Amino acid sequence: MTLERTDRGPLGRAEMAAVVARDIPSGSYVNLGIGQPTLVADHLPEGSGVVLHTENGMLHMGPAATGGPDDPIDPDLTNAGKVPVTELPGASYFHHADSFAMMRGGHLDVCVLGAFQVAAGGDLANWHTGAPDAIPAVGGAMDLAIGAKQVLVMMSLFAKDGSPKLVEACTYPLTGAGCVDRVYTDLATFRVGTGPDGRGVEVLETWGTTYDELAARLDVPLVRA
Amino acid sequence: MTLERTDRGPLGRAEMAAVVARDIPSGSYVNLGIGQPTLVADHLPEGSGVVLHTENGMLHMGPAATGGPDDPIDPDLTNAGKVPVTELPGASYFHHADSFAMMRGGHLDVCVLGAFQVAAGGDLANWHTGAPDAIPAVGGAMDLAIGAKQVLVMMSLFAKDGSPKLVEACTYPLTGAGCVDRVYTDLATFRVGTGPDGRGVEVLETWGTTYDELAARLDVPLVRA
Amino acid sequence: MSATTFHETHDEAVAGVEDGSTVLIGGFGMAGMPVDLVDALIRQGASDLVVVSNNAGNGDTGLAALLAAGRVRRMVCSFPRQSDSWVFDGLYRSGRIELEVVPQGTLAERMRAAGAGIGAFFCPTAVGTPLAEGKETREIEGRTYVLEHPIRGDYALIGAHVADAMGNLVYRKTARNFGPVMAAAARTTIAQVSRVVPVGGLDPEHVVTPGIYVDRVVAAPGSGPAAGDLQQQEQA
Amino acid sequence: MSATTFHETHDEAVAGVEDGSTVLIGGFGMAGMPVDLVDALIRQGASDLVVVSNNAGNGDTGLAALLAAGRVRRMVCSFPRQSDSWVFDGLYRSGRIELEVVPQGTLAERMRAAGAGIGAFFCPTAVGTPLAEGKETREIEGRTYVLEHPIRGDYALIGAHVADAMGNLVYRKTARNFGPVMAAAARTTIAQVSRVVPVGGLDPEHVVTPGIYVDRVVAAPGSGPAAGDLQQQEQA
Repeated sequence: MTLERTDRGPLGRAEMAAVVARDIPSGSYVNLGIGQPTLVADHLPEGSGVVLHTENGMLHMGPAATGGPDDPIDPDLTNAGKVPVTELPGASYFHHADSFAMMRGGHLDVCVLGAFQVAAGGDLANWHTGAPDAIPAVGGAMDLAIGAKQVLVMMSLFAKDGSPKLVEACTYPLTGAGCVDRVYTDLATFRVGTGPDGRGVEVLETWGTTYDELAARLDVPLVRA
Repeated sequence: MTLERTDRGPLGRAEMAAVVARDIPSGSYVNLGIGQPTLVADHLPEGSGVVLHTENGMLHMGPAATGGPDDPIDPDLTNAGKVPVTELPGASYFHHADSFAMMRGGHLDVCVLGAFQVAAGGDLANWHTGAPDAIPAVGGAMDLAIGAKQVLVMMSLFAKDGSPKLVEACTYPLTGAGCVDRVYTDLATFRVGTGPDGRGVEVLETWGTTYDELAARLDVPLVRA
Repeated sequence: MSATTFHETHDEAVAGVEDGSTVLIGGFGMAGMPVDLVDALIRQGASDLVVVSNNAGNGDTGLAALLAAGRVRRMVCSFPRQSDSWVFDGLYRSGRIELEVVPQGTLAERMRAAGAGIGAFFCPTAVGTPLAEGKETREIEGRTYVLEHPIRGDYALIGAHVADAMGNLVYRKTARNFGPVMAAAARTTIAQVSRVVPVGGLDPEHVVTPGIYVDRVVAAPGSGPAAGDLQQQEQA
Repeated sequence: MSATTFHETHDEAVAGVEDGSTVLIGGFGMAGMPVDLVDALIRQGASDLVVVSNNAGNGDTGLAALLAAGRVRRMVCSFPRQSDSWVFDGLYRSGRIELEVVPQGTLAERMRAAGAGIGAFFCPTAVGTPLAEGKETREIEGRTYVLEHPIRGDYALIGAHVADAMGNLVYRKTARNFGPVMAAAARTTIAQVSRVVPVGGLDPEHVVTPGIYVDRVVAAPGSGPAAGDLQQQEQA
């Protein structure tokens, strides 16, 4: 049953990260994409046993390095965003072909990615705006999109110009087709790619709005969970 | 020019191994097949810098372990024939996919294999007699045959029934097509796959016989080197 | 979720293997062969198995005993015929087991492809030989290749040297062989190890099989999680 | 023959790179980037290069300086656009450099295929996206894959941590990244390292790139073959 939380406003960024963290099963192997998804790490409970993967060849990555005496900046130890990070006990290092074999081979339980658009059928667009003067840069986004067992997207539900980012069909170039499982936004959490045709969208919970209000603002085939 | 050594008889096994060893450039990375080719290791000169690869995941394999106090038998350290061996300083271990990537990827300079038959064009047959009741077993022979930069074969020139093993076309099932470079036998050393059609055989040197005697006994298009 | 579990007995570690499963069994000859796990699999009773392993058993123990017990429908390997492979030889000659012979490197690469999410690959090995018969070939930049498909395991049984409490593994010398490849190619990977050390007991630079690939670990009888001279353990 | 050679200077190590070569350059951002070798390559003067690297240069040094010097005809990478990639951005926008964008894992796997003798492989990444346009696709067991071909290098320039006198390499932490893959994918691999230790100075179990893949080694200025506390060197 769709949970409508109208006793509060939409989620802030940190709150969205906390909701995503809540839904990651303990003991999961997880990759957090560059940008907003990185915040999810701060909300994983102590003892969750979640192991973070970074595409540049490491399992059990720790928090960002602060540069303090116990926590020096090491230029040889960074995350996918090239930010200096730390190593947790039980970590391992491996080269790039092995790291992406791990991703492509379906061994990661969860990845969390940002998005420009997600389609009702689970298509993801997060690498290219399609603008003719934009320099294309994909990194590891396509590998993660098709590789992780569960692909979670974290984004604002509407763009700055008010247009919805959860759409019937992506207008931006795709990162992956039919790959997204859930979409976490400031206004609601959705399961995409549901129903007999795989193009339905379930509203799991709302924040500061109602199912009916969302249905009025979105042009996708919503159903209540 | 073909060297005809008629002042002596055919080569013995150890002598054949010594001739092969003579032709392996110093500093080469080399894989020696199971059986007779293993003997080549005993004839590599001190300081040759030749590094032996074993398909089961090691570079710089040392001689067979003797079981002495300084040289214990270690069941976790064997060669491709499952014989306990030793490790030389500067060795490295790797898993099977990496070991065969090294072979298939053309990184080994030389491999030495035994053979049932070699064809004038360089086809190799060394894994299966084609007998209907034989249990087929190929191991790493096909990978070596197509992978090493130079494939050397070491065999007697005639089978026990007197039939030549260097032939116009193999009658036994192939291990690899057009892959052999040189054939070292008790009676002569040959370069195969030469000439404009790639089906010529050069006689490089003979042992206890002459070029003309060989030409009379073999049904392949011989030429003098 | 995916966290590695640690087991007291080999029997517990192989619980649940279903009839008809594809089981990848590590080892090259006896080096790296998970003998105790195979013995436990015999006791567990699963049958109609497809077994993928480099060889087809030695002597009368381990994989040979599994074959002798009639549990294996089909053997996929590179080199079944050995001086002491009489169990397999007898089954094969009497038509009681199927055999797929795969070149050793192609066997390793097909499992590597399964673990790495590769759908198929063009391989130069075996072109023009009976082992490529019936397979699609293609010429690429002047060389002929044969199309090979992944080999996935329902289970992998492997032998390793030391595990830490995250399931990270290191191996010893040429006993490493198929272990890392099979661990990534199977849905459920079960490792028997000499010793389990606490988290932090293996240097992250030296881990060969990360714990993400390891589902169940069982230490040899009498060993178990223990601190101690880890450097020595890792290199012993 | 294939034995690794050791060089006093980075200039000596990059001697002979021909105009028009394909050069694989390691590193992920600055981690593992062989900056001194790239600087030497600029002095060496080879031009019309195809460069394969994850990024397209940062700031004004290293790869960015090579680009700024007009030596690169074509850039193959996964992520050219960074906050400090102004050199590449300028060249690209003014049409003075070609760009092939490859998903990061496909980039690594295409080089891995080159080193492993694989002719081509069916990859699930990028299916249905612009990066798969014009490429052959195939459905295998219900999933669609795109056919990808190897990327071979004439040269690889990589950064590693310690080499022994056989050319065996170990790396440090996430600076390992593309190094081992590129070393195997290039005809001539040139490694810059922090230190060279004698034969026997690296544990055979810990070698990441065997010397067979390493043609030339140069140590950072002031370092060179030396004994010492190898364990510490290896883990430093």
